[in-house]
Amino acid sequence: MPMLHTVNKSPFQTTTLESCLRLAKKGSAVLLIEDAVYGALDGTAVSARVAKRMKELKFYVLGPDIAARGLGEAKLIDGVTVVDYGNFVDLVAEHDATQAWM
Amino acid sequence: MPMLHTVNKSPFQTTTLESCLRLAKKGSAVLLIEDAVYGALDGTAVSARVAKRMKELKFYVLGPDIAARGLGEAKLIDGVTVVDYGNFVDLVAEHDATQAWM
Amino acid sequence: MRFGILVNEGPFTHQASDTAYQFAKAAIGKGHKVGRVFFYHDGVNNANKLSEPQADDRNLVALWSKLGTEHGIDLVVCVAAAMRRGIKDDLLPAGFRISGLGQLIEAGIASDRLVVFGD
Amino acid sequence: MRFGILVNEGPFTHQASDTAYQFAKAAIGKGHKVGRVFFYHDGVNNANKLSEPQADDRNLVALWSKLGTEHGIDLVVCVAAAMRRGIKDDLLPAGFRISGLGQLIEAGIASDRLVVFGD
Amino acid sequence: MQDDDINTEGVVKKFMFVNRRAPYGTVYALEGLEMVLIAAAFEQDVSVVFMDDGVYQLKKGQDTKAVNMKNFSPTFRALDGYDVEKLYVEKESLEARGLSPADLVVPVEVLSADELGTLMAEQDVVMTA
Amino acid sequence: MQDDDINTEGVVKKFMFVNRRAPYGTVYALEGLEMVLIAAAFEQDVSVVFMDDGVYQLKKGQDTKAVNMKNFSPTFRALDGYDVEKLYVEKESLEARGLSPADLVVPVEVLSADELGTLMAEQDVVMTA
Repeated sequence: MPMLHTVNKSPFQTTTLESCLRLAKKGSAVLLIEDAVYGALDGTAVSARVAKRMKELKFYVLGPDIAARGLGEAKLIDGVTVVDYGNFVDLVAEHDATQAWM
Repeated sequence: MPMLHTVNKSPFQTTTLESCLRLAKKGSAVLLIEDAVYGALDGTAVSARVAKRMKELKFYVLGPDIAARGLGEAKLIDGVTVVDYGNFVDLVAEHDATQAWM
Repeated sequence: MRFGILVNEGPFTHQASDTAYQFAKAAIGKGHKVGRVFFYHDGVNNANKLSEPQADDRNLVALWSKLGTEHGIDLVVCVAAAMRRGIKDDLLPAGFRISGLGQLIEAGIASDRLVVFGD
Repeated sequence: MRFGILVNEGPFTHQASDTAYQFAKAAIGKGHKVGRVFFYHDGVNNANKLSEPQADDRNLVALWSKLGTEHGIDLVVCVAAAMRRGIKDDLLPAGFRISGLGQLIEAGIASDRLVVFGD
Repeated sequence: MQDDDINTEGVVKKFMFVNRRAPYGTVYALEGLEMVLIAAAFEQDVSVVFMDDGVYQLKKGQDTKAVNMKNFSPTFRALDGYDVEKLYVEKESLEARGLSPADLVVPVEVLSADELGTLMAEQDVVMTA
Repeated sequence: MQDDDINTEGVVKKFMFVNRRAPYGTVYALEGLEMVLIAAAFEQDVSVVFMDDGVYQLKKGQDTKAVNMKNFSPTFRALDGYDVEKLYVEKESLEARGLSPADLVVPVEVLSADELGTLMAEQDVVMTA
């Protein structure tokens, strides 16, 4: 399987997510963790960044980080899958390599 | 004198400079230090951020940080003043308060 | 599967150490082997046993130490990064050791997957 | 004029401690008084005397200690932030002391200017 | 050594605490809140600003069990008891995140960037974390 | 305790080191370079990427005297001696900063984001700092 990219920075504050999405190849997966989970929310000024690559990349978001930030009930961008730490491990195992965008 | 704003983040990587420039009032000063000195360079994708507020704000950039990053010969945006640590102290003393944008 | 983990930030200031810990625990829970956790940059500050968070907060230093000793994880602190930051042998909790950056590269070679957590 | 300085990051990882040090030195050189430097967040790591950078690198812990003792600057490490990060009295270099966050607010009140350095 | 040659008794300054960071990803939000509480104990004229990702600190419904961290958002509701009543949120930051004041754990005053800039320029001390 | 139950002798993996940070503002650039040197000593197949502000690490003419820090940019010129020959710079990052390869301390291969992404996807281990 192709790469897993993890991103941990808020897309409102840094250009980290943009850099990841500029380089990530079709078919790879992007897991939003820590402050990057804000990038999974629908209806924000940056939602389009994730939405526009939804057809080419598979997007995941870490549920524990979503819950911690009070976003448990928030509407996510269509197609984003919520995962837990165990699924995070599975994603790393299923992909050939992992790259951390920080 | 009005406020002195210091900014220490690269405008290519974070939105810190944008936030500072959104809030800084006409007549105040902005000092670019550390990785924010890249914001003082002419001819980059982000030069316009500083240039467009040049008439309302006074811009300074820390010379030691410019030199460290190999920008001693680089062309700065017209109107940006290069200062040293002593001038940094003077700027803090001359303004009523200092706010650090990080 | 064998995992290697790189932790680039100290406890509390950045979530990196928390996330890495949760990842390591989950990997072990799923029957994987976590061979080595390498602490680099400010990550070396995870190996300061004097750390004493408030009673209602998690103690990351103790958590790593316990996880490492219980599951035979090699917890390695980079010597060069540790020297700079004043992390010496006397400060190390059980299960941690100080060694060279070569241990990180070796973990990259020996592990099926290397996962990086930082700022 | 009387300056207070707040340092929010540790040595080496972020330039904040370097810039704050250069600022303090320049202020003293211009005849100003630096009353207090307060170390908060990871800034408390500037007070670990075990820090031992390479011979050709600057030693920020030693530089702060020297500047503080030579110019009577009150170098205060936040107790709550220090507890979390394992910075205890035994680790403090000369000129540093551990105290409460109130010392920062007091510096804000007593100083003509308070300047913040962080990440 | 102690910097006690200045009598600060009875002096009240305008202290502004500017929060620009999301909670939990870094400790700045939590340790920033501790600064606010102490400033209030010193009976200073305290304003607290939430802008950029700092507005997320006030988001309702935080549940930190699964990340094993302390949920400190209830403390914002206790600020009132410490006489910290000036809580400001930047309108532009709120809107960019699709949030409204109803999403926040405490009542706040929403100010435009322009208004907030004016308030900032009136402060004696601006603390950032 | 030691993780020595795996024989790594003779195993060569593709290691990529991705540098996205400016020098001096943080230590990541310097400590990242130390990782590259060790990987080379282990005779791995090492690629080093400079993108985003990481391209500034290679800027010519660095003079760190006034900031009292160590100028580590000459070390990039020594990488060749460690058999680290695959240095890549992202075209988009370079152009956004108004830089050209002539501004850099070492010869590099300039790749587009698309090409760099392809190279990244071929790696066994990707290290970031």
